[in-house]
Amino acid sequence: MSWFDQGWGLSLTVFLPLVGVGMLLLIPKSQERLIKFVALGFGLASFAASILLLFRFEFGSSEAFQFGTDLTWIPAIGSNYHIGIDGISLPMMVLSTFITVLAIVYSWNHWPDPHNPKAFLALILLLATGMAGTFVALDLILFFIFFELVLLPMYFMIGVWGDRTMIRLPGFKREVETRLYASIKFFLFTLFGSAFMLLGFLAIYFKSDPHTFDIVALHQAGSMGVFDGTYGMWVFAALFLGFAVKVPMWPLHTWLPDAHTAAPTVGSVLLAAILLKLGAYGFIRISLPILPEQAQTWAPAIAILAVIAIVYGSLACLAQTDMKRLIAFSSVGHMGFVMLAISTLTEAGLNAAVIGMVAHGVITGLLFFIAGSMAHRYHTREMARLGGNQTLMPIMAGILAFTAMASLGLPGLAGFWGEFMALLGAFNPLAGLSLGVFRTAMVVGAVGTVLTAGYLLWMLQKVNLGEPSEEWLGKDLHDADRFELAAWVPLVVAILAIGIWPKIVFGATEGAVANLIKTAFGG
Amino acid sequence: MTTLLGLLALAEGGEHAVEVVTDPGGFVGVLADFAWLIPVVPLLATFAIVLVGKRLPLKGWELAEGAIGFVAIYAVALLIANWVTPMAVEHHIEISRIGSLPGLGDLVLEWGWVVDGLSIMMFTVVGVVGFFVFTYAKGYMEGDVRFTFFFASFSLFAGGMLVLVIAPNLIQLIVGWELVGVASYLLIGHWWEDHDNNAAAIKAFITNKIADVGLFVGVIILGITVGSFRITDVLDAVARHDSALAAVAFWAGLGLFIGAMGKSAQMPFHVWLPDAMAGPTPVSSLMHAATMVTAGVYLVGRMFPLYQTGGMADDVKTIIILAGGATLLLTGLIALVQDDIKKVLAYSTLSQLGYMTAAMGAGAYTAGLFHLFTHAFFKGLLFLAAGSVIHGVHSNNMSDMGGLRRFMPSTYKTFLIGSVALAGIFPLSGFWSKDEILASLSNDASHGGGAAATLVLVLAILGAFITAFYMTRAVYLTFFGEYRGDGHPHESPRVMTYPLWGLAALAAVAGFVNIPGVYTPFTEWLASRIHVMGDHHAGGLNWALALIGTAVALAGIAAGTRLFRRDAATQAERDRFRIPVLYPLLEHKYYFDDLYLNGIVGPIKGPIARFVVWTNQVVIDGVVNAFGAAARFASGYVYGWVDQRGIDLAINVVAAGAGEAGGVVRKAQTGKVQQYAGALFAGAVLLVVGFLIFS
Amino acid sequence: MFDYHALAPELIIGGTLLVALLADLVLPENRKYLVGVIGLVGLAAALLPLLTVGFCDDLPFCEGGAARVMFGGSYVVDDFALVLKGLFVLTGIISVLMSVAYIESDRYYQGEFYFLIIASVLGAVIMASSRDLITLFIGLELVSGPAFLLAGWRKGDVRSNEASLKFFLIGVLSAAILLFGMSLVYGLTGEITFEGIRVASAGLSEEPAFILGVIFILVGFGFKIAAVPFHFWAPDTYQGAPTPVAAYLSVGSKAAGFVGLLTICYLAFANVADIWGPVLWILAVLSMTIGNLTALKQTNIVRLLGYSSIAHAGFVLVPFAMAAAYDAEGLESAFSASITYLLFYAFMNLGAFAVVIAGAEKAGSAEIDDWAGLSRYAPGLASLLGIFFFSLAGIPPLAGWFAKFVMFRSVMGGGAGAWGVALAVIAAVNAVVALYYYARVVKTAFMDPVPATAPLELAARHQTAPALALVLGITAAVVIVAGFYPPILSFFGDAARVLSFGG
Amino acid sequence: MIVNQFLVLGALLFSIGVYGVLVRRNAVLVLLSIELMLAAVNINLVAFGAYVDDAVAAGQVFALFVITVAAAEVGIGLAIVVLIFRNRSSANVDELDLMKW
Repeated sequence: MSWFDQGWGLSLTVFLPLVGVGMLLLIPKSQERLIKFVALGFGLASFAASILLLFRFEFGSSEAFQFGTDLTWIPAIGSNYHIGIDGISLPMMVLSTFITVLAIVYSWNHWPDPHNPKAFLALILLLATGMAGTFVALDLILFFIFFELVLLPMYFMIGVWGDRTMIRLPGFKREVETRLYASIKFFLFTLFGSAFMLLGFLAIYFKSDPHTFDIVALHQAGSMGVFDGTYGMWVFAALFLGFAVKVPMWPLHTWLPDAHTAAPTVGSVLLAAILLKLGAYGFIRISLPILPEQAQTWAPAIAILAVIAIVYGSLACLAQTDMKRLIAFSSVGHMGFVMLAISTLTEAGLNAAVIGMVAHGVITGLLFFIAGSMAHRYHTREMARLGGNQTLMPIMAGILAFTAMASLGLPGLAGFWGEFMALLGAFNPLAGLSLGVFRTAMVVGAVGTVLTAGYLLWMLQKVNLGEPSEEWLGKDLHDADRFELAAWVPLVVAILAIGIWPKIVFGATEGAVANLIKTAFGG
Repeated sequence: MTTLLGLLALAEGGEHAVEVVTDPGGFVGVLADFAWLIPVVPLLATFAIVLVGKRLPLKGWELAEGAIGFVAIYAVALLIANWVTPMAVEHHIEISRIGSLPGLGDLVLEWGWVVDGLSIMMFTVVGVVGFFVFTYAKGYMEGDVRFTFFFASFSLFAGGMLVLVIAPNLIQLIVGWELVGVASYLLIGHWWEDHDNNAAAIKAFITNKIADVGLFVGVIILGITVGSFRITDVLDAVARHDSALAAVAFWAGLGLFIGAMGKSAQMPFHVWLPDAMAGPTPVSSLMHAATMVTAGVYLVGRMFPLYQTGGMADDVKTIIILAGGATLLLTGLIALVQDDIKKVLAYSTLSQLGYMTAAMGAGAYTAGLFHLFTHAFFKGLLFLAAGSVIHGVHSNNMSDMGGLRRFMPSTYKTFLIGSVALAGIFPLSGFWSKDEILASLSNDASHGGGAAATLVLVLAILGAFITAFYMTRAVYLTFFGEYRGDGHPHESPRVMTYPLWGLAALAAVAGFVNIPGVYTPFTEWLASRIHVMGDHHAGGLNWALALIGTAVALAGIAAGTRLFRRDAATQAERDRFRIPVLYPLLEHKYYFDDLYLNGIVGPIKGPIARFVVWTNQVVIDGVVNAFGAAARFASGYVYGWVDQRGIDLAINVVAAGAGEAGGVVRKAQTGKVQQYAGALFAGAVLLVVGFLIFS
Repeated sequence: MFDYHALAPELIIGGTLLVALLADLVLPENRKYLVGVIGLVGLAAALLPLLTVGFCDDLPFCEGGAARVMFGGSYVVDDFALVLKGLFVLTGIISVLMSVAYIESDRYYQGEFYFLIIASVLGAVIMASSRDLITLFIGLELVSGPAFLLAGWRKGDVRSNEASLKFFLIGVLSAAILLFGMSLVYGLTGEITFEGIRVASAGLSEEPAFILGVIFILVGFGFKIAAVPFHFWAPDTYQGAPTPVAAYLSVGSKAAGFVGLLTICYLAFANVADIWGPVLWILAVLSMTIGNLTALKQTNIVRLLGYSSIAHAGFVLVPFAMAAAYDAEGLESAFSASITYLLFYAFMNLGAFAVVIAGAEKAGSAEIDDWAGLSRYAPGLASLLGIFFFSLAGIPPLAGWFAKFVMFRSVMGGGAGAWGVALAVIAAVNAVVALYYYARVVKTAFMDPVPATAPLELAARHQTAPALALVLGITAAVVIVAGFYPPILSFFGDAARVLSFGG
Repeated sequence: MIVNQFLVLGALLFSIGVYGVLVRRNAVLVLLSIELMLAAVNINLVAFGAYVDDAVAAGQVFALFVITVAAAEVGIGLAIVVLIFRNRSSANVDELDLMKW
């Protein structure tokens, strides 16, 4: 298996879906069954590869980049095909391949208009490559490519299969279809951010000596303070713009509610579960270790923005009438916790960030699945019209309640660790950071958990509980079908497992995080 | 001696640490080592019920009953063992390392279990009372829409509660703490077709969640400053007067206590408990009277060395004692005007929790927990009996009852026993525990407790009167006079009455395990902790206070009898003049709910949330869209004026450059090609001129 | 003196011209397309010597190395020249392929059409090697002259005539200005060859007449590359001219203009970079910004591509802009950045035009709104549209990103300093703006409903001509592969850099 | 020898040419104005050629090339003008605004 450990394993994980895209294009549109199986096959293959890596991973030295390879890619600009995973990227990569498979399974009999499974599955697989690739890339340019690779498919997914209801934007005369507005908004926002991110990468490249895009080498350079002073300040600002848009951090978040709401179910799931993580991962993998000094300067600002996001997102949720939009806004709050954790620059914080990302991935992914299926049944997402779902579809409602509990950070379920440890980290951030800011942030964040509980419980009350309104009594609303359960049960299990035995994630991250903090901040 | 979980932990690369102070050894040792089964069995039962419950002959009840029975037996076994030889054993299994603290080493997450007097006492309460309630519930919930789901949630609660009390570290304690919260949410909202119940459930959850902010902060402070979440490590730090901890101990202690106030429904967090009566009566009995609501008191007891005099956060004691005092009196008063029998008991519970809290505040570790112990039995009993009544008359309101002693004798007798015990009449359990609290309060008053202790002592005595009074009222309105309801009330089935008698027996005798100065095994149990509990416990029986307490209670009964024995029919109106000044205040429960709803929750859910969304849609997105609009406008402008027409301007420039007269320029502005040409040339000229000027 | 191996491409193309003329005389009307075939063969044949010279050192039979100097330094065949000749020939081939069906549709003067395109390519090929003013000028005129006529090819169509005349007048005017500039430069340096000028111009950067000369030369090329404010002819001409011709103009003749600019700036005016650097900074900013903003408003796809090509000219100019500030490394990377950008741009823009030709036939018009729902009845074509347009927008993993990237890279590094960063930021913002109008076309094709007026049955019947399909295939393949593995193109950009300064 | 007068003459001719290009409405005249500009260029070249008088007489050679190319361009130009005149029976450049927007 040495070939597998020397880059092939990772490359397969990343590029098998891309091969799948190629295969799909060759299959005529009419062969839907074949198309589905091929897509699922490649998704599973990629997932299997990542699981195999998981088992071969050397947890004892999780700070080292494993299974890596470093081949020349674009000599003209000194950029290499350098890949590898450490304890931080491993959980994220597995998560991405995992969610991809579930997305394909779920799609099996849920096709948003206009049908066209061929194109839809091709886009999912393309996304899969981009997502997994971002987590394994160890070269800034390679990272950039994968980071951007997710844009096009998601743009088409939202724009073509998205929500067709008309909205009027404040200050505009004409009404526009949600999907059109949301897709281009998502696209422009992200591209705007990443354009500056690219400039930041170049600035890093030219400041490093010898010039390099190699992340590992740059970690060393960063720990030796190569990028200090105002120069680094601007670089950090540029990277911040790129990552913060993706996370998204307040106030750059407004693309998110629109995109999540407009996207087809699977699109929302992938957006929430993986795409948002790319930004936060960028902070952990690039900003912090390469620009530690600036990270310390910026940390309080990030913490403040993060808690604003927590409270702001939760309050916004309280006013939502659209179930899907509520879940979308909840992501703002939850990613706020992740960013708060990151901004503490402590081991506890970064561990919290990673487990928080994984937890948010499985939990919010599941929430979007269910919201999608319910909209599929009821043909509305207005919570005012729903209600009594518990009576109409007990299983689905049960899973929804369970997931909501997980989402509000119930101990014993996945959501708790990220939230609690974010607060824990905020209580004593990296030495030298303003205690006042962070402890205030901790208290505000803790209050945020109350609001979170509030809107989730109110959502449950509106959607699940009470007597079903008579408009549904006649309809045949079948409960979760077998494809839905096939997609959801694994997530439920994951939520429970991570909640009861968080070492599933910590076991991978602790070493890597400790090393990162030590080299970057000497703490 | 490694256990299964231990093996798993080792397999996971964690460590399995055992901390034994007094090793019971032998079979008892084995019991202690496998005590982790106590919470795990009910939790497994929960999953089993959810998965297969519906298919079982008794629809899952047997699993729940089996689990709680197991717990009861295990607990009693431990109790006896501990009676023989006091033990204190802790097991810790490392989950994972989550970070390191400079100077303090690694910060780890652990699961674990502590088997000492305190936890054993709690196992016993949960197990034994739980066993009776589960049995009773089979009859009470017979034919309910969600019979199976009910027992799933119920054993989830049992499991959560036991996770809480068995927790050797604060994180695990939080886990149990939140689990019982969820179970409570599920069970209060058990009949969720009616949105009032859901509202009550949410109210309970949110109120607790708010208090939990305090708990979280407190736990985090302790964990970070001590460098470990183990309760024993924290208490060690207290014992060795760790300076770092001393600096923050007050806030940590306060935080923990705020959490406790939430769970134990101390003012001003008490609002959720009366509403929680929306749940089925067995739930009210086990969770909202016997066990869950006492978790706060338990927490203070578990962390007692932190609060005790000479401990680091003993300033918090004043707050604790005052909170307890306020709660025990004010909520007791509200009980006077309730018509719903469960509400009466609910407010009585609040008031009794006030006693416990006050005792803790008085530094009376044993007294507080002793009252917790006895209260569990008689209040559990009272609720079950009330449930039996409700089951019989299909109404919660005492105005629909009356004269039931003829129809349901055992219910009547057991309810009477419970009431007398609660009123604190010799020799029933309530007498002993309440008397001890009074004694400890006076003791504290004379040992530096100061004015607060004295005040609360007075309140407590007053409370004794009120307690007796409203219980008498309840008894008369329910069981005496003429039956005012409709239909034919009937005694409940055996499956319900037997538990009543069982609890009645315990309620009667439970007090004898702690007769001050005579026979006090209970004190020894609670003393068998890894850390010595300083506890200025009144030495002998305080005759004076005992007499006063009894006298006051009797006075209450007398007053109740005099007011309520004859005309129970129209009591609602008469309450008005019987409690002249207070009545409106009591009727509106001191306006707490209105304050919270209209003052806090309303605004946040309404205007504030809407404002936030407005900022999102209009302000922030406004900026975003404005950029788009600006780009479009700019493009229109550039295309229309610069690219297409504005070239005229260029021509003028050329003309100026070539020294031409304006007239010619007019003509020059006609043909487009020539405009292009002009622009070309103008560009050239501008560049040259500009360059010559600027370089 | 004469190096036939090095001159082989020019000779072959010249020969092809003559053959084409003769063939046009003898061939019957319905066989005229054979002239196109002859042209293709000739151009393809011209590629061979380019390769053999380029890889001379690795070939047994070839001596003399890759860089060869002729006519006293007036005519140099170095790797830079070879790469660009290759680019021009390929562009010629692709343009011819695009034209086949298009020209056949209105069937007259096919022969001359191919003749003129090949002639124009020959001019560009000569420019790539010319290292003195006269040769450069001749090459330039040889590129432009035929183009003027090609633009007016659809004789019946008044728009086409108009396009042609505008193109012609502005072209000639700019040529005159260029010449005036050249005359001044010649006069003040007394030199014709770039080398001589470079040496002689050492101290002249303060001399007003010389500055005037340099700037006039820049203006002359500015017209050729359609940089703002010398761009006005471009949209009109692209819209009016036959679309394949527009494609050729926007790639071939634009690239030719850049070749002139590159050689004359980096070789002849290397010592007076402080004159042309700032000027080109301004031109770059104006071209990017105005080009993009104007494109937002367009309703006709060809016209939109016209403005987009103006914006791209701005992007290509970006690396020039900081030349004055560059160290040697900076200069080299800037030089290669421009060439690399041209290489990538050539393929994606030709592809885009090919899509427009095919799409206009399918949808029956080149108005954006008429393309609504194209993906419903022509999914393949719509996908290609997406590929090329997003590549032009520079979205990974399509080739365009790399062009943009090297452009950013050149201004961020090499000690460019604040002005460089400012330019980079402006370029970045422009890249985002550009995305909007590219995405708008794609959105129309993919996300808008098919209009009732759409000629569906016609579209169903209509088959994209094989030659055109071939073009689409090649360009799409290059765009996708080069997106994941840029070296297949950037290799040449690099090679050109290294040796042009050696030679 | 003195080159300045020639240069001034060239500049004047050039300016006149520009003026013509900008204001004359008939395409033929515009064409001729451009020819004037080219003539100015030639004057410059020849004058400079004489002035620097290098071995290859580059100035004069250049001038010859310019003359030839100019002739060719006039050929192309007139062809286009004729074409337009056929289609619209007018050779006024200011009527060419079909593609204004």
